[in-house]
Amino acid sequence: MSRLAHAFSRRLLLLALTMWCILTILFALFRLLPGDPAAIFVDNNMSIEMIEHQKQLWGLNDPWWVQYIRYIANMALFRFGDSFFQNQTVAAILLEKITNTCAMIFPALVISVVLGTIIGAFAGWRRGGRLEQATVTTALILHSAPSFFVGILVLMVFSYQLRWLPPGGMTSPGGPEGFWDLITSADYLRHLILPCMVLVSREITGPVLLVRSSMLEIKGADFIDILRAKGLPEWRILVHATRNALLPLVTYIAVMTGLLLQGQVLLEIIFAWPGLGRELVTALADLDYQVAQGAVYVMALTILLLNLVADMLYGFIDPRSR
Amino acid sequence: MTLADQSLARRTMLRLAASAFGGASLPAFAADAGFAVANPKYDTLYQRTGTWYTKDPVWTGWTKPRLTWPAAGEKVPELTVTIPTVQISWLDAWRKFAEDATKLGLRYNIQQVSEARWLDQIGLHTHGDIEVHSAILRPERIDPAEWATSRAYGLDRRNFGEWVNEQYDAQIEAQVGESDPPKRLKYVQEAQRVLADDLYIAQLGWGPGVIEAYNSAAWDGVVRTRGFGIGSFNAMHTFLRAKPKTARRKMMVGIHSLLETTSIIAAGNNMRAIGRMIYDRLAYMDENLKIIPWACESWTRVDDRTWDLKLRPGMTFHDGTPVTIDDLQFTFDFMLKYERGNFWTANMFLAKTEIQDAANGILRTTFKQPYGQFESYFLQLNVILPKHIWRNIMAEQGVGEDPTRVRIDKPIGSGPFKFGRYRKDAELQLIADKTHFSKPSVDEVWAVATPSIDGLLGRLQSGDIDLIESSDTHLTPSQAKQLTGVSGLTIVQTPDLNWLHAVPRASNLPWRDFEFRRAWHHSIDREFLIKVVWEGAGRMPGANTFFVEGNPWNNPALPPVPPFDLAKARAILKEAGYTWADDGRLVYPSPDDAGFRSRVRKVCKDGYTWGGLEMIG
Amino acid sequence: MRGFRVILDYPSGTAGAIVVVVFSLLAVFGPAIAPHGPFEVVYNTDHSVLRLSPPVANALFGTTNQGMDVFSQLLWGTRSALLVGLLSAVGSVVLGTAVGLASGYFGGWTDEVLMRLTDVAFGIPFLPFAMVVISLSKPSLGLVILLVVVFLWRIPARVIRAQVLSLRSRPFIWAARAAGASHARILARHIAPNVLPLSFLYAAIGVQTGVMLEAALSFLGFGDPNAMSWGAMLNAAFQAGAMRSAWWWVLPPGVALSLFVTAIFMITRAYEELLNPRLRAI
Amino acid sequence: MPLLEVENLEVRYRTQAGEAKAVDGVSFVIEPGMCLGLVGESGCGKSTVAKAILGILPPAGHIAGGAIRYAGRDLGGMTPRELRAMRWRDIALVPQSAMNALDPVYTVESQLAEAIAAHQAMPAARRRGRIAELFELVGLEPDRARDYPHQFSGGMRQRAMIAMAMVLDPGLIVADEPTTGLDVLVQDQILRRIRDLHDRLGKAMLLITHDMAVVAENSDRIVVMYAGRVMEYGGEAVFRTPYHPYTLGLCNAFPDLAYRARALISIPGTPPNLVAPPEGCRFQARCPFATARCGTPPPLIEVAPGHVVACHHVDQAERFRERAADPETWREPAR
Repeated sequence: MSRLAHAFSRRLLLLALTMWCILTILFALFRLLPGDPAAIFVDNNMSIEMIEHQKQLWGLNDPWWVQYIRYIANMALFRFGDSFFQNQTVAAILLEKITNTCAMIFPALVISVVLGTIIGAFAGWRRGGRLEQATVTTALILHSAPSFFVGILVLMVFSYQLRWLPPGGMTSPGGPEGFWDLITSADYLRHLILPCMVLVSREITGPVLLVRSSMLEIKGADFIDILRAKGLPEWRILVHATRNALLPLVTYIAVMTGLLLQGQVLLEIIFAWPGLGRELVTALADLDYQVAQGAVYVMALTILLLNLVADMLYGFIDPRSR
Repeated sequence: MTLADQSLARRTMLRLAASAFGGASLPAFAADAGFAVANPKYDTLYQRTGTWYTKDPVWTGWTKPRLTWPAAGEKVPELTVTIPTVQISWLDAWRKFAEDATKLGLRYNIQQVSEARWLDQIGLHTHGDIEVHSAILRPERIDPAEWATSRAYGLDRRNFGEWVNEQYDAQIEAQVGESDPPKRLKYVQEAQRVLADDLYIAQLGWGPGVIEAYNSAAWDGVVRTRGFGIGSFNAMHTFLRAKPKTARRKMMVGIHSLLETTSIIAAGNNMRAIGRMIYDRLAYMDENLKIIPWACESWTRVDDRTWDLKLRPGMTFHDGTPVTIDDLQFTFDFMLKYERGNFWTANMFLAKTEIQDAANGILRTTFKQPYGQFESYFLQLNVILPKHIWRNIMAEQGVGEDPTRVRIDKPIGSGPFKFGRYRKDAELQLIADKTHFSKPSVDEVWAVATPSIDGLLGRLQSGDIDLIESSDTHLTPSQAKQLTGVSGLTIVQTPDLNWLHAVPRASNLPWRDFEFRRAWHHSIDREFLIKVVWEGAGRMPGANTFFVEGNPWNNPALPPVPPFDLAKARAILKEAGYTWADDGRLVYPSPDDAGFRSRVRKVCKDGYTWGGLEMIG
Repeated sequence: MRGFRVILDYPSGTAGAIVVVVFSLLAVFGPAIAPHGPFEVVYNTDHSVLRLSPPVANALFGTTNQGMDVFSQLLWGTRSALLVGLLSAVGSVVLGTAVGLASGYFGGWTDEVLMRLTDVAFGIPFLPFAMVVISLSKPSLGLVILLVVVFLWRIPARVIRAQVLSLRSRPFIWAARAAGASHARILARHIAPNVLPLSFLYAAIGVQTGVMLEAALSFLGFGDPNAMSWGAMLNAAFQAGAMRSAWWWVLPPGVALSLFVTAIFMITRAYEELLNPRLRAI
Repeated sequence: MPLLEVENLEVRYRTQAGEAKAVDGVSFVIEPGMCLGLVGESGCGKSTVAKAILGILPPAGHIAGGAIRYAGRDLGGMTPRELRAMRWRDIALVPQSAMNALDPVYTVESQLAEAIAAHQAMPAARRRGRIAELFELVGLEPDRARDYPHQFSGGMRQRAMIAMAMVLDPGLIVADEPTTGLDVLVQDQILRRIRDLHDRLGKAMLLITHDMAVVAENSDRIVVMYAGRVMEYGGEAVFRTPYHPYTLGLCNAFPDLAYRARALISIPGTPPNLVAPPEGCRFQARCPFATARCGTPPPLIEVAPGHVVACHHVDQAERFRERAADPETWREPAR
């Protein structure tokens, strides 16, 4: 266990280092804000005194390295400041958006992993069948189809042509209030189906292909023969094989969540989902830089943390790595 | 005297805030001498402490060569046009203009930047040669100062081409201090004549048309407000007067821009329009843009800087508290105290208020100077804030001196709509206050955020929404055509007051040469913009003016826009001494061409006086 | 070349190769055979604009709301898509291979620094990061390529480092070093040839990712406004609100994108099996 | 009644080149308490025989003919359910390379327990007791049972496998190259354990190996296989007085055993292609004594009671034995 703790602390340190580098990049990027900060002097309605006051308040008269240290400290403590546009702290805005994003990602993730594992396991187990061939081909095509195009297609078909499902948003106007009421409502589920379907159609291919190929690998393993020779029923053997095949999937889920989080931007635009990705796009258009910066920071942090969790989780799942 | 665009002020604050948390720092620039202004009055724009053009290396780097006399055989430089990425139609039009201009030997460099960067560049006058802009109508923008001053007045920073025509400026200065509307109209019309005559801005097209679709199966009696259409929260007549045909008395409105905050002080334009449905404006406009009394029953002009406002009796706030003259005075005091130019600019000329007659609800407002925009601007923008809620709100929330930081989760006003449910970036419910004097006929209005035009059309088609909020989203004819087959939807077009124009950098070469400007005006295929890009939903501009036909401030007797005629343009250039290089590029007249030198020095057409930047050397 | 033959052994690899070759030809000759320019308006004989028209004789794939020929746009778009894909692939693989080689071969501090750099790169979410950079500067194809390179190099870097590490311990490297060969020589003669197949694999993956990312960015409106690309076409259709009716405008770029990406994916899978015979049984 | 009867067993594999006859007409019998050694070079089909008996042929392989009877019941005629019930309870396996024979993500104990649970209802406590007992039997510390396979050394894993094979007290244990990949000392220990099972517990056993020495030490009967066929079959006479040239060659490979051989001599050449095997004797291409007659299928000749040889030249065996001791004989293939 102490080796695990050591590995964990090393990973944590690396994470901090990585995050620091990313923050520094962000700091540098946002220093290159469009235009010339000196332009603040031009607003005829803002007195010089007020600008000076404001600068003093925000510490803009300090040398750059003082600002840099303060910036890093602020970010590390999740103090993103206030959004001017939204009259709210950036942290509160981000929290709300992340919740909404998770409300789309999480079901998609669970479905992709569970269904993907099952499909992949069967495809790998019953190798060579027409079913397996079909599964793999479908997975390859789905994997390659750009999600925004698929999103547009399903909207065209299910929403505009067949009118089965709503074209976007998280709820119908006047839908349930409160987060829990919302995500347990049928209305929300109806709105979730299309975006979730698109996400799943793409994300499921990862687990399917991954589990399938590790399944193929494991199927040839000696211990499977032994299990069979032991007279275990086929499903027990499948459980053994799947459990082994799942090992690489654990790491992949972290990668997948990271990808989902980013790819989300496109789907949130198409499906009018008020999530983190759409917030970022709006923030950039509105020059709401604190929000934009917070959003990128949070996404990067999430990805890094997920990777850390995956690594640690792997340690628990695979006894060999302990 | 200057009028500030509060969006600029907002961006200033944003940048400051971003600097604090994003770490931008302020580089120091060495002042660049060598620039001179013809009339010292205009020096302030370039040299005054606190302004920065001449201290900005980007601006000076751009301007200096353009104020230097061209050498013999020097080609007219590439003309830079900067367009925000979101404005796809502008780009479509400019591609054609650029193609035509090559036949004159002109090269365009069309740059597309993010809207953020575009706003910044035009604010800093570092956008290059041509600034392109379209009108977005708001009630206060019916006031002529909104465009005539901001886009062409020599001391306004939003005069992006730095055109300084003293005769024009005299008219502008006169109109803003003229509180008698008919007299003011004269000044404004004369200003338009000068602008059109001196060939500064080029109106590219009047439009695009205000085409909208609404659910006529469910609603009757939508109101078409001129220039605004039926679905604008800025012109809320439809939401007050439409009659439900079905049992559903809720009107669902798809809105493109997101609902970002419920604070009327901090809100952007869309939410502010909604805010003014919740809080009452003092005056409003009817569907023909005539100013009508609203929360103020009447107003009396005492002298050219004093008015008496009479509050409409019997109004109550949504929490049941009666609206009193104290509330009105409190609102003005609040604005006066916290006015930082980063929210409402309407109050910057207000000097003081005093209660004249508490029993009859009469308040006297006094301005610092003669004030021409009282009805069309001041009364349109101001609302009544409930004193009992707002009195100590700043201190209670500990937001210091910054009213934009006040959080108002459930706004209470006295307007026709009560604030109902709100889910950020998703939906907002407005519940009609049946006791309001405007007697709204709908029960509820829901604003449903839908960020893409495709989503809006889809929801319209599926019946999820009844119409689209039209402050910045109109349909194109082809979109309207897609919807024509849909049962229950009716397409309506409202006469529009919109325009799209281009502002050349008049203070710089080659634009300083009136003849060059004249030729350039002939090179623009406005018909392409209207027929192809706008799909026919637009008008050929009658003249180079901001006040299109149909606008109450229009001057019907203006010189027409120069027609698209490349041969003529070529002839003008040839006549003016321009030649063409072997590669077809246009070459400046020779340095000793006296006519050219005199035109460039004078900038303005004969008969007007140039007050702006002078050539170097 | 041996690689290619193996790819052709797989039916899916052959199909992929054919599709890629066709697209490459279109990228090279497409603009020459395109009946119109990417932004050229198609007029009817009565000089009215042929607007939002389904496929007809003088506009094979129909027209956009501005009366532009979808077929021609598709051909021009193929060129930008493949250009971005190719350049970003080359850039990222060169960078990634260099980092991987240096890191794996020299080890020690070089390795530590380069790998931490790679970790940082892995922590950067591409789309958000790219959107920020583009909105802070000016959208252009060059910038998109640069961003894709910055995003992509990390994967080949890690994989190639691992490969080099395993190569480094092989006897022939020891032998070469004992014989007094210089680092440069060992890298060039002994290690690089063993790593190149991997680089090629990641180049192919790079083309695929580059094309996909460019399309995504363009679709979000962060693409080069002066270059016609598949993503830009989809963006234009989306912005025009034509998604629900103008299938002829939406399908060609979407299908082209999917087809191209799938084709490369098939090739890379066939190629992967070549590199990793263990997979061949699969 | 014999415990296991293998009669004319034919196993074929589908390969890209065609069907390979991996096992072609192999027959042998194991009586209760007997240890049968199945010996041959790698790839001769001996592991395939084991897999066929256990019913764990890979998907590409199938039994094309012949019969396997356990206690008189034909395995081929059993339903999958009966087959499953029979496995491990009747025939257990000690596999080649225990390295990969244990599922890495389960504890050793749970894998043993699973085998019990699949066949008989037994309370968990008793199961644990049984496992501890077996661990002691094979010389492992019982409290290591809760470890994961990777925490065991190679030898320990193989012992665990032996314990696992014993867990249901099966009638027959198939030990398929049980010492592959282990170092010599450990090999010895493992073999001793296996011999113990046979000697002390009287377990019938099928011991598969390429090592003549191992067979010599442990087996009652010996089957020598080459290229899917039985070359020689008999008691210890098979290595004491071998008749078949291939057996001679095999014995040569193990000097302490080899018939008068002084040096380690290996058989040159490689086994034939099983997709299109040569007519006649399969060993002819590598046989230093092959003649034209070898091109016809060799007869099975009973040279002594219970000692069968598949060779045309049984009569010359004496000469072969002498010549086989000379390394020169094996220098070049006969043809």
